[in-house]
Amino acid sequence: MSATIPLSWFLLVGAGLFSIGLYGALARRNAVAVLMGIELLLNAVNINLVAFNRYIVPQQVTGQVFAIFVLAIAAAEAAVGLALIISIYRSRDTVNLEDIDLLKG
Amino acid sequence: MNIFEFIRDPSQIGPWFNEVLLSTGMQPWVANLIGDIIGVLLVVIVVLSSAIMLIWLERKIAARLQDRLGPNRAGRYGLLQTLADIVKLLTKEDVTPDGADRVSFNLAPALMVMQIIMVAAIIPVASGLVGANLSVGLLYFVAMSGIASIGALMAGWASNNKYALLGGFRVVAQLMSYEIPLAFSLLAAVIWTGTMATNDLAIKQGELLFGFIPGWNIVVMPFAALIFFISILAEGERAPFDLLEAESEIVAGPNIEYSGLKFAWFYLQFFVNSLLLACIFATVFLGGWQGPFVDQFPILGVGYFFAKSLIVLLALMWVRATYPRLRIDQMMTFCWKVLVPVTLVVVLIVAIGARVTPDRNINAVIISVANIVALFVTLGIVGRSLRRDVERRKAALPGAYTAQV
Amino acid sequence: MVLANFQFILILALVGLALPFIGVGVAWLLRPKKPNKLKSSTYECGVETYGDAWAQFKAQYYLFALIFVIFDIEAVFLFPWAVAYGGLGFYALLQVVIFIILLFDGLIYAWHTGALKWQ
Amino acid sequence: MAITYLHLIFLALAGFTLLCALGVVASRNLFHSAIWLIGAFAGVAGLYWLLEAEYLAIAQIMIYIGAIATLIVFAIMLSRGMMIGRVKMNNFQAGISAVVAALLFLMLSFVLLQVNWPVVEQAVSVDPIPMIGEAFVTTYVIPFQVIAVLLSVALVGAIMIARER
Repeated sequence: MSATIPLSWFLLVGAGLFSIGLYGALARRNAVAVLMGIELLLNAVNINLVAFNRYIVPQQVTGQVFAIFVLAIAAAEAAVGLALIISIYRSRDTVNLEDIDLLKG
Repeated sequence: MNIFEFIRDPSQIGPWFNEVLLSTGMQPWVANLIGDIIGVLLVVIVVLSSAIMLIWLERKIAARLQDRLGPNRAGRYGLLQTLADIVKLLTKEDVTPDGADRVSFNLAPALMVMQIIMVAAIIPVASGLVGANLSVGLLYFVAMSGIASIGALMAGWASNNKYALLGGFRVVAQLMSYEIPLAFSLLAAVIWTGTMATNDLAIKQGELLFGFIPGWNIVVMPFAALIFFISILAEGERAPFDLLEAESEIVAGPNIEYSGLKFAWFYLQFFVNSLLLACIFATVFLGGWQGPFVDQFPILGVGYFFAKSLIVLLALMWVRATYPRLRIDQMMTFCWKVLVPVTLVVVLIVAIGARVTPDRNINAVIISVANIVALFVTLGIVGRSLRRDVERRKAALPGAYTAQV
Repeated sequence: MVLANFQFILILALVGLALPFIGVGVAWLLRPKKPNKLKSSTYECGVETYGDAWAQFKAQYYLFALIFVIFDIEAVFLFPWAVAYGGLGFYALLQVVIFIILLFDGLIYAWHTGALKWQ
Repeated sequence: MAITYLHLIFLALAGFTLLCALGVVASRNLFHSAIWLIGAFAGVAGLYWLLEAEYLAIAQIMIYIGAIATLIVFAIMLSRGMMIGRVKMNNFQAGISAVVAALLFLMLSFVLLQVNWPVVEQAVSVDPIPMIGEAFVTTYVIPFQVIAVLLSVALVGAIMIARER
């Protein structure tokens, strides 16, 4: 039924979400906001995976399985990334990426 | 079709209604949409009206268990007490504190109510009588409890109040922690029955073991059922896990700044959530609407289902009215150091036990016995470590613990 | 079937989200509206509130959330396996036992380092 | 191409998702960003469901809204002063990033509207959940175990980093 919606519409949403996420990841000063941008990027990729799965190999679940792997990696990335942010905040009292420019802590 | 057929099997009303709409020359999607809207309104009405009865019942039973009278002024036996409360809450002034974050302050109660209404959709009341028999049913239920924790966190943050924020943190830590044993005890049931859809779970439990024992999951895996029961005590924020409203420590949880109807929504969520958790317990472990003659007269399923759910709910109320509150460190320790490892062991027991012999009946006996053994081993280990803990404290503080421990 | 369920759940979510606002709207028509400074000040035990509540909290809560996230993902992987388990062989069981043991390691590490201890 | 009500649902969901995503990157208050992010995740879950990937929609709600969003909100609250407003939220390269993102979007949409995708007119498989479960322990068993290792390493590493010593 959902095949009546053209595939390119879903891909356009994915592209839009990716661009917004990219802007968020590049333009924000706050480390947590950058992380949110990266989560949007991963979501955009997942939309594409699931859409291709639905429209090109509807009898298989390859795209969905990959999307679940991406989901798990996104969660691991968020967990470690936020732990780093908390740790940096504790030692340097800031989470602005412009202020965190020393290679040694 | 005649009216008796509908009384015998109410799940036929939906398809019949759809046919009637289609016969008027309507587009199929319009007919589906109308059917869905009516279904949604039914779910909402059932949830709200059951809440009215439930709040009265809970207050009355808790009062009687604690040798009090409970509500007895409004109407006979205080039956109209909840209606009186609703009128009061509707006409109460709604205060938004200074410095509150208005958007999240108003969004938080809506998320709480959304959670209970969405969970209500997957409860199968009788054979086929379910809002949506999702193929991901049980995982959907687990996912929805995440919405409630977001709501609690939002309420705590938006209130700009230290008690509310601390309460929000605590309740989220509690809900999160106990979601793990909750999900994994459900996983044990899914391994055995091979489906996540709630109605199919009830159908699967209709098979008889050795031809006479009802194949309910509580018979096959009593320990998993016990773990699930403990987890729903915590998920429903009930004593002994009601740290949310530890008055002496944090006043009342994330909802202290709320008043009027917005407070009422939190209150509603608390009561209806326990009912829904009891319904899920009845569906997953007590066979749902299964009972004698349910094949001939599916309408009987409604009675069986509510009887089972009410028994679970009474057990929840009983525990709530009896036990004192745990400390937060005891609660978290119990979850992560006892419940989570034990639940993983139970999952492994069920997974391995389901493969021991080709005969499902014998496997059920093996899993059941292994469950009971695991329960006693756990009790033994926990008891020993608690005794050792007491010994250590005794040694550290001579003079205390003179009374028998 | 999937889309029929989707429509139901979507309508339910919208109604569930709208219902509290409708209720609050009805109450708005009925209730008194007399705010004043004292009434809308932050609730505390009688004394004036000092500072705002958006203070720093301890990292303990974060650690528990962390362990929760890992186990949540584990559940997402194990549920479809549990549904398929009836038609799978011994090999599937072995793989999942390894999977669970690998993640159990993480819990043992957390236990060992005292991250599970509430201070 | 006839416009059916499914198209309208799609447009509403897509609009909601993109609006929430814009809210995430445009909001000045970090906590509001997090709320917008939850909305965007919910919208994406809706899109999955529209693509008849029911399981993935629920996994999205469970992991992204139930776990990751909560983690982000916790982290925001743990670092005091991060959300107290009126500070500059964007860095010096905000302008050029906006241009780059817009160009990327234009280029992507130009490309993907040009390509003739080999779309198959077929219904989805009746019961995809057992297929997903089977794929984990047969075809994709190595990624499956690698994910387990990754998750436990992430857990150990994150605990090591975040603990107060």
